[in-house]
Amino acid sequence: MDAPALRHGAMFDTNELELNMGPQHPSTHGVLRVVLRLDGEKVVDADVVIGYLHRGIEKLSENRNYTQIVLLTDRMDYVAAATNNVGYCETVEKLMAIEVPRRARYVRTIVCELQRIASHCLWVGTHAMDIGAMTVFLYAFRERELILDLFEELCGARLTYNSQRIGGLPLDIPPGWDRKVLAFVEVMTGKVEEYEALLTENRIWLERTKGVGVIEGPEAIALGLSGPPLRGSGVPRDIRKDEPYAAYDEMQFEVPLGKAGDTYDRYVVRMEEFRQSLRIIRQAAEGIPEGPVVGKVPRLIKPPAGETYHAIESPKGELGYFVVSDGKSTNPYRFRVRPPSFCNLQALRRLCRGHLVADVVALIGSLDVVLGEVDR
Amino acid sequence: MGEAIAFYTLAAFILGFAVLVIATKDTVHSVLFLVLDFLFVAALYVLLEAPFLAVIQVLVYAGGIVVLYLFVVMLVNLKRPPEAHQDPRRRTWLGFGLSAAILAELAAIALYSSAGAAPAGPAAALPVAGNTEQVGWLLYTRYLIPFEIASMLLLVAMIGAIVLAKREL
Amino acid sequence: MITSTHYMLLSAALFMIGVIGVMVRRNIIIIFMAIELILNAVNINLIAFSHALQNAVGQVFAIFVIAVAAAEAAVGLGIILAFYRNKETLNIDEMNLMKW
Amino acid sequence: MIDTFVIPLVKILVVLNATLVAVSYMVLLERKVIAWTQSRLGPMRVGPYGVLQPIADAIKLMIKEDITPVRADRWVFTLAPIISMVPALIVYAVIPFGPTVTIFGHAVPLYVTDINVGLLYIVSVASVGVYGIILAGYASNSKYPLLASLRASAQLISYEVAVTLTLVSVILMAGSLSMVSIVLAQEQARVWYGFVQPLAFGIFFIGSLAETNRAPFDMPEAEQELTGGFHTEYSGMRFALFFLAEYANMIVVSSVATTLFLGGWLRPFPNVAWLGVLDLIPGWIWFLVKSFVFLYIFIWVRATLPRYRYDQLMRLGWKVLIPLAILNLVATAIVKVWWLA
Repeated sequence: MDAPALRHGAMFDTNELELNMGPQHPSTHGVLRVVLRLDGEKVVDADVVIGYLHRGIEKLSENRNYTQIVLLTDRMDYVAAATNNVGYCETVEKLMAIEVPRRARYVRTIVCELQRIASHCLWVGTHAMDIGAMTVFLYAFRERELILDLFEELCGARLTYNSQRIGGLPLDIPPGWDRKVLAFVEVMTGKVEEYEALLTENRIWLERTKGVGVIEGPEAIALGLSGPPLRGSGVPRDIRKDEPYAAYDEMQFEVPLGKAGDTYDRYVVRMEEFRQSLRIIRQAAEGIPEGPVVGKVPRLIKPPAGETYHAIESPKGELGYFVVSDGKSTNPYRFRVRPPSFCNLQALRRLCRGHLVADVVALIGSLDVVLGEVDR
Repeated sequence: MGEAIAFYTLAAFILGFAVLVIATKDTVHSVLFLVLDFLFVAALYVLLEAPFLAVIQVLVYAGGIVVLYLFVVMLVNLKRPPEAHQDPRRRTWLGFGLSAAILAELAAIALYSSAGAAPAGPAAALPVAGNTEQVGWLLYTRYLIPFEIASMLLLVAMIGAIVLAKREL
Repeated sequence: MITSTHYMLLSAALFMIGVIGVMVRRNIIIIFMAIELILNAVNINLIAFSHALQNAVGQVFAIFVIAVAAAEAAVGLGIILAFYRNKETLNIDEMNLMKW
Repeated sequence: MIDTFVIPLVKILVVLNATLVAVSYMVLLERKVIAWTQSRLGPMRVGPYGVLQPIADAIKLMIKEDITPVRADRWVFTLAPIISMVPALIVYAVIPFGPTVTIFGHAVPLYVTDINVGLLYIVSVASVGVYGIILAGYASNSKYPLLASLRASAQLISYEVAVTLTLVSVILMAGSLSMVSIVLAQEQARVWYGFVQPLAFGIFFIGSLAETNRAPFDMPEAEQELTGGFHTEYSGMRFALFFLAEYANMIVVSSVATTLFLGGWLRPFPNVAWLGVLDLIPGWIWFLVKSFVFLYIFIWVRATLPRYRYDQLMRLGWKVLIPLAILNLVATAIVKVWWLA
């Protein structure tokens, strides 16, 4: 009996098991389906199947006028809906060369960062829950609730805000809102410590996340990662710094970076982003200038013929909008979104290989995908 | 009287389940009947005033060995029934015949030998009383070397099982 | 009155059932289980005599039998698994490579 | 007649019913404690502060449709929850809730029975409980339960080794396998074994978390990984049996821990004479209080810690706990032979 035959197939066949994770599964965060091929508990291959939440937002947009599209963007990353609004409105403003008043830009900054905290709250809750720490989930949701209250006051909605208009805000902020935001910043600063106390130095947490799903900087770039997964690998890329939008050029903040590029570093980066976001919110809320909230916008929004791409740093990464206008109609000729979740999800297959089933759950959590955005 | 009822009930269960073990088609069911059989044998040990052995029987046989069987049965997950093929030269009736002969022989020994033989004198008194204590005393004094050999055997079996079953070392 | 003869007869019957299992069945796992039945029959005998003679030595031997059974099960099942990986069968009639 | 038949029967009835009630209220307690940890209220609707919630749950589960998957192994599927429930209940036969007391002129020991091999009985009966899990996974004929049940049984078997080894150290200290004698030995030594055997106590605690499939070792029913674990395909009362068995097992291990390491029915600090006033409180109350504290820690741990991964759990069991338990056992034996003899 020759040895090679022993190793390959004929002698000892490895009984591979095909396991369908999702679309109905408690920790695929929605309707993601991962077809795992398992050798025992080890993942040999992971096939990511998407599209269960496809609503055709890009195509629908071609039949809506520019203002109506704002509410479609709410439905993409529904845990940070206002960020989508801001990104879209800024794209159209760029196409039409509309100057947005400074007050509106400040409010947009606050809105974006509040959304980042809300999104990260949801992420830390579900990520910890996936790894089995159930209490963090409820703590994080408790604080997310405060943010939802702030938004309810700002625009009347709690999930899909429709909070921006092309050229500025639909309404000025309610009186005293900025003070409530500052009060929230005070509360939240302590709460972030609370989450970290439960997780950051927890031995089980360290064992579950350190060295899991390592991805080096160059490879992260090659895979097209953006946002915290990219920065977790140590690549200093943050659109808020590199190509400032809203009022970020006037804000003081740092971009946290990881080293190893494993699940733990992605976790640390996001936790630090909580603090940086709070810092930005405090600066913006304290320095809101007086003035109008809407710029000079024509009654009929009909951009000149041309195309533009504009990206912002959403909580999940680079959220880009590409809008083509033919200059004749009030609908975009082509509307295209570069959703960060979709691009980050590309890495899942590469990350899962060689890890265990339990790690797949942790990895999905550490990429922080929202299926509404992946499928659009 | 109570003892007789207990004995016949237990005997009926033991033999009944033993027959089911070897007669059932589904291997998992067979393993389950084996567990039940072992549990009733443990009850028989209690009847025989050997509670320590009864507990060991449950712990080692039911809790250990049969779990192993169950694991293997679940792991192999056969694509075709294990008894689909039969060797044409197999003589099943001969098996039954031989078994019957063995039963006859054993029964004869049981009936004839015990009828005449008087029970041997009581064993040499041990310095301890109680079932567990006595078994322990014997194991660690008179039968210490067999005991150590048995533990070596278990070690060898453990290593052997790992070497056999592991895919790559 | 239940004497040791009763226990011996029970043990003999159990032993026979085990032997039938070994001889008649072709599924090797069932054959292994039949062997366990045989070992149990032996144990019943040992303990019955231990009871009749009021001597714990019989129980000590039963413990050794159990130890041997555990070792046998571990190695035997290891062999079965290795064999199954090679041949995809548990039928003892198909395990005839070494048969002359 | 009364002493041989009536009293034992009454005791069995009392223990069984008390256990079943305790188990269902254990569920409520867990929900409440976890809710308070997470700044929630927990069940509040059924009865004042939700105290009738277990009854509502029981009614709901009983009138639910009892589904058997088409391709399941019918008999085994039905048998599995029963197999996991029964061992959890019959263990209570040897747990001493208190010393012998006199009720209406009859000396009544506050335990169902005291057998010579009590501790081994508990271990062996508990080892049968693993069949419930394996068979549930097998009989469901579905991938997630199968994976979970393989995980569960491997976990149970490996942690059983560590736990049993710590029990052996206690047996060495007490010189007996009987649960009552172990408590009496602690009374005589005037110290709880938990203080003499802290390492064994720690290993026992971790091992019992793993053996009852509790967080952070709740791999077999890791909802986030394996949807529901081995009982994914179960519904209605059969699911409830698995659920109750888990809680019954928790109460069993906390009772065993109380008996072996926390002095059973003894008052705290049996070596301090002036605390003698505490003896006015009956022993069974002490027993219940200690078990309750142990159970509370179980829940607390669940609310706080993330979950281990399967391979890490196995590594912890085989490479840390078992060697430590063996070391502890050897050290105990050496101390016992050289110093105390």
